[in-house]
Amino acid sequence: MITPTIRVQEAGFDLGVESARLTAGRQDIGGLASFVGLCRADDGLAALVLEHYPGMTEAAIGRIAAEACARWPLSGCTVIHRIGRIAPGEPIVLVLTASSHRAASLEACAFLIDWLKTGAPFWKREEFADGTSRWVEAKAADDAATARWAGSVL
Amino acid sequence: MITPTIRVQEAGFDLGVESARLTAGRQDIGGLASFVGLCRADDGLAALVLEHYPGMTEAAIGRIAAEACARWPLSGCTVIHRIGRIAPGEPIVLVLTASSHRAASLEACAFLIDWLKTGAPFWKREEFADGTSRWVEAKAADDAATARWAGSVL
Amino acid sequence: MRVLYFAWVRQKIGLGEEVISPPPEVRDIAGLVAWLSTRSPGHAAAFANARTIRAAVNQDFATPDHAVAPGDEIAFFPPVTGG
Amino acid sequence: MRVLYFAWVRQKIGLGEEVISPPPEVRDIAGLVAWLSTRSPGHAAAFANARTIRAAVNQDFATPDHAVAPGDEIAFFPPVTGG
Repeated sequence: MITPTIRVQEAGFDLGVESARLTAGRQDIGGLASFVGLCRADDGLAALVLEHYPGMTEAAIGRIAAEACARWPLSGCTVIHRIGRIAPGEPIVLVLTASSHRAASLEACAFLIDWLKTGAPFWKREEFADGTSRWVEAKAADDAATARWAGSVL
Repeated sequence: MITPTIRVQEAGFDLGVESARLTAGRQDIGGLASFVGLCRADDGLAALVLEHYPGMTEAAIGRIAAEACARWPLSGCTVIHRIGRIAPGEPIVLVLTASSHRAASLEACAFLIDWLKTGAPFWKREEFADGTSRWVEAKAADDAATARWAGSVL
Repeated sequence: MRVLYFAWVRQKIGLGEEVISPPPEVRDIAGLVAWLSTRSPGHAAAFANARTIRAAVNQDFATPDHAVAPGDEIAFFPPVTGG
Repeated sequence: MRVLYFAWVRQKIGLGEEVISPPPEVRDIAGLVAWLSTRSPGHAAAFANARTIRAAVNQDFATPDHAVAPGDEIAFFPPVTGG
């Protein structure tokens, strides 16, 4: 069983750097899937501000990543989630999964991002150009996406 | 409708460079999904040699990418497939899909790689350390993966 | 017992964290919410609609019937919106 | 009519490409396969098991009943294994 790389950080991240780190020197990886969530400039959005629950965040992501490793034969797994102020166009979250076969890497990647949306203690606040601000509400669609992976012990 | 970037080339590619190119200056992309297929060193494999059908390859990938753009609201799509000699650990194929929402990017990425496996004229030959060589046989599992996306007009 | 508040729960209460000593009859999350609601108008506002509040006990998601004990770290927050 | 061969079909026939003029009774892919099989032992070997052969007409995948005409570009190859 691999040890997933999990980071919660204010700093940005680079998909190329993280994927090179995961595959460096490996000749057993057949598929590398990734998902990057980015901040969209919807409706005059000036920035997203992400708050989290230090300690619980890392533990929750760790459980979700361990569950992914139990369900799929992963040879590598990286999850990076940013906190703090994020400008439109900037990345928010990275999920990177490697496996000997493509289906495992693709499915584990989708599983992880679906679960991160509903199972890790992050909260997004939107700040607008006009100075107003509002908390993003949880979406029923995200719960439905997570429910696709029924039978989880999380 | 966007114009997908399609390249068939001997040269390697860089996931970081291609993803940066796809998202540069954009503030409307919420999700960027990628898949990189890599050459595994199974059973003493020394290299993969990829042959293709020049002209038809680009046309076939173009049709598959256009189908993905018709099914999902993509804001960006890049497909790069290498040909020629590829050593273990090197990348073979890249699929990169961007959309305002994550589900569209993830599903389109899985659709594209499944279809590339069965719908584009590439053939892989395995060369082994002992000097022997054999053509890779098509897998029923790949046809089944493609069949998941039933109703395609391809 | 340490209680943490996040996102708009924190903003409505006006505190990110407080140390409390609820009476012994407060035995679970639901009881704690009822007791906390009486502490200030901000607490009352934050907990007014219990359906929009989630809780964690010792950094694990917890349902309203989850037990609470003096040494616990309890947290209240809106449904999560990460990813 | 230009005919292209790829992968082990090319290797068995010993040619990547040839220009042919089949008789007018060769009207579709199946007929062309039968006619090509008579051209050399290599052709016969390549087309011995028709189920393992795929075809394209003018760079589009084609079934055995697909029509072929003098100006066409026809290709024969094994099931594809890209990705």
